[in-house]
Amino acid sequence: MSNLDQVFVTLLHWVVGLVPASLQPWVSTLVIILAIMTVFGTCFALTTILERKILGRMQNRYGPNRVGPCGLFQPVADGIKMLTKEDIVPFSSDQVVHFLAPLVLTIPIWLAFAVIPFGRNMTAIDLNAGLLFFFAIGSASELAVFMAGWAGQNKYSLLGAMRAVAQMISYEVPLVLAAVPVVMLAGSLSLNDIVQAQSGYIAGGLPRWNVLTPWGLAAFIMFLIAATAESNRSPFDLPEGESEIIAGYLTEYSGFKYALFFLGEYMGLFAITSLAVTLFLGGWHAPLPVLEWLPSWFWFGLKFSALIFGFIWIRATLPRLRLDQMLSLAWKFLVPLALLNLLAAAVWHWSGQCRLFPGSMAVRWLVCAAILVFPGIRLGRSLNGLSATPRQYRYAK
Amino acid sequence: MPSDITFYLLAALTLAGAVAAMSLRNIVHCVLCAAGAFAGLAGIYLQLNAEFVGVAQLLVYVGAVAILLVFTILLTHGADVKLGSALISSGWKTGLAISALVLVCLVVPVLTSPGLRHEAASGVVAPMMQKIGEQLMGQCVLPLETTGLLLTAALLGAVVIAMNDKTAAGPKTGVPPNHEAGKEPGLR
Amino acid sequence: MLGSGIIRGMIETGRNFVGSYFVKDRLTTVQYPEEKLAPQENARTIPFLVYDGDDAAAGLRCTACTICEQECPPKCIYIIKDKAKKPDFVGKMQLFPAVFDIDISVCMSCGICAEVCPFESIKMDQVFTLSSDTRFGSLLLHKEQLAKSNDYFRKIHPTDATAIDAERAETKSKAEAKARAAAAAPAAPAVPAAPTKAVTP
Amino acid sequence: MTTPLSHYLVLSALLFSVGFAGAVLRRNVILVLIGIELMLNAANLNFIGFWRYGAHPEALTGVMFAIFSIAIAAAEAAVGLALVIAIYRHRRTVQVDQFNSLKG
Repeated sequence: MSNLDQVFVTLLHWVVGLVPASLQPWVSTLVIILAIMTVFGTCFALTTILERKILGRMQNRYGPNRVGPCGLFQPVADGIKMLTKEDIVPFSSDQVVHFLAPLVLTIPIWLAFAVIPFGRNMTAIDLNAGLLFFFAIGSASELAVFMAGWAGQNKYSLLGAMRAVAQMISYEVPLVLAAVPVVMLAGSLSLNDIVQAQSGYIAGGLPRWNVLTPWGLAAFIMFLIAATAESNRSPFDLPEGESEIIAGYLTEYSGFKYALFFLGEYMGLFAITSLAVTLFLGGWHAPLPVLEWLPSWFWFGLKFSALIFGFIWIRATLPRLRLDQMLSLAWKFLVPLALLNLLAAAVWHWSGQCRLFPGSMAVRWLVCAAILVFPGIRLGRSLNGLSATPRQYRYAK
Repeated sequence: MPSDITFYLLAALTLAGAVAAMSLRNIVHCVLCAAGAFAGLAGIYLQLNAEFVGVAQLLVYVGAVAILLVFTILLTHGADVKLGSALISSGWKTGLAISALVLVCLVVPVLTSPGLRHEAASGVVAPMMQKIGEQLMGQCVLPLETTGLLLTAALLGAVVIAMNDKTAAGPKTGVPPNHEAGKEPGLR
Repeated sequence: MLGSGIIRGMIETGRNFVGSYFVKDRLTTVQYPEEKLAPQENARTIPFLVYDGDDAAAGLRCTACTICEQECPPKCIYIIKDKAKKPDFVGKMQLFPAVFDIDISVCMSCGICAEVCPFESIKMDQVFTLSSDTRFGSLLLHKEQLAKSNDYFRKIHPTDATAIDAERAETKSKAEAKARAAAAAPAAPAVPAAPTKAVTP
Repeated sequence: MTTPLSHYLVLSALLFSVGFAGAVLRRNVILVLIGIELMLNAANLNFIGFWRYGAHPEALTGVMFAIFSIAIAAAEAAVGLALVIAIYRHRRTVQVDQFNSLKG
């Protein structure tokens, strides 16, 4: 069964084999780039349609089913529409920044896929500072969002850009802090080592994934909240809050540039989801030893699509947060809990070594969980308290 | 050979970004070119196998400092620069002479001194994340803690300085400034 | 408890999602071009002319009395009387319109013309797919396009149609009875008086 | 890796002088700060250059220096820009020439 698992790797070696030795490094990187782009390109097309259909089904309606069999050609129709729409550049905007913004947003996000392990030895580049590289690339998109908002020279887009940048900065802190305990326990920043640390099974049954440890579960939930905020989705889509400020920083864009922003947003979501799978759900490891025969990239795909469905599910349920609620959630709830999580992970790691008495596994679980749950509820209650104070309205003097 | 081309490419990108950052009229373009220069520099670090520094540079400069500069521009309305104002301060000739002098006295020793000519870089360094971690926590733990302290102090200081001191001068300081060119608003 | 509201919301949407695949009556959307909802009986869009029998020209009930033309608020009806006359359903000689145009782009479907018409000839139709390619030409409907048979009328407005038909049948029978009586009476005193001219009710 | 060390040093010298010229010549205080950032980056480039071409790269001193200098440069930028905002609030201008009166 291992040849099915390594089918892509053997394919790559076969293709690289065809080329003379001098060109081989170039061709192999080219093939990898091509593979990532086609896979995530089709994934992007599929997710746009699946998102609308799932949202529809959750609101007791069908979702697009006109173009193609039950709507599967809808992304083709959307694509053609986006490409043929006139690309309006407002007169007063400075053309250079207006043109560069979508590029500066989408190109770094494609780079982020270079470090993610999609399957057993299926990682494009195994940087030993892979996780840090991923966050550095993620932070470059804030500048692009500002450029987009600034280029339009209109108040709404600048306001939207300000909100987006404030949101992305304040949610990058909990995102990174949630990933720190994983690095602490795995002992390395390289994503391959992190996935390796999560291999193996406890007592033949439970996989050794990070999400099954108390600090891992808390970090996973915080990571998902910060990920939805980082990719400007669902309850945190303040930057393009349609009802309030038209389309935020996307107001001045149409046609192909708008499609690029759309692509950038979804690729950001895919990158963050694949990172969440690698850090917390054991990358490409099978959940049970008996299921080992399925190929590793299949498990990665399964967990990936489960998380994407979760994001869409959250989007179908939760209303949009107010700006102050969103920021106070980040700074007053997520950051302190993430710091506390470091402590819980340390206690978990330390208590792992000493086997004091037989039932120590359960006690260890409870102790770490207790460190997180009680302060969490306490903080949560203070969070609700925040919104309980009546809003004061300052009328124009 | 390919590493030469990438080096020259990245060097050209960085220099072009730096020169543009210093010479453009529109400030927002300056900051974006500066961010381009920082990114080019991060590329050079990565090319020099200093992964951690390259990625840290990318994270800190392109991710944070550029956004900080842009926020300052917007808060100080520097963007709508009055067209009449001169780009360069009056005594620019002496300034330019001094900077040329600085350039010369930096480049001459580099080109003449024999010691700096060795071609081959010393062997490929092993993955050094663990070594950096050990050094940070081992030999340089004191600088690490003081930097942490300094960063928190800088954080609080920056917030206190930039905070809109409503209490001191009453709410009216929050009134947006007027834009007439040249009219000196009353000093408060 | 923290986050319980979120969980309850997620369960609700989850139930919708799962239910939409199994419970058929959850999804109430009507796929329009394929499935059509039957319009309500008193729905109305634009007026049409009713004719009896199967020949539109002969059976047209409209007698060109132009009351509807005067009553129409946006003035979108345009009638020209014809010189000749034709017998109506009772056999009485009535005028009829040579030209009867309605500009449906102006008509606001108020239904006043249908209310004021004394001869039950103009009624409100329920067809709404009226779009056309030319802006002026095809939105001005002429007499031929407006005329529709009485059984179409009976199909779309069953209650009104049956009431009107009953009433017309009754007047028709009364008129025939009178006509028969008139025909019989002149037979009896036909001898003494000169023949009277045609009876006008 | 055939590019000699001197190329890196020339590049950092150029960067340093461009930053210096900008800081000295430009009137807008934000550009002075950008000039200072460029100078700091030029210095970092020297550190990494010498570390990479130095006798024993496993000592990692150059890298340590560069890391700490990046952190401190970020803190310095933050405080500098906070000062700019504070000055702007009182002077309503960011032109360096007009910061001449030492009055409070």
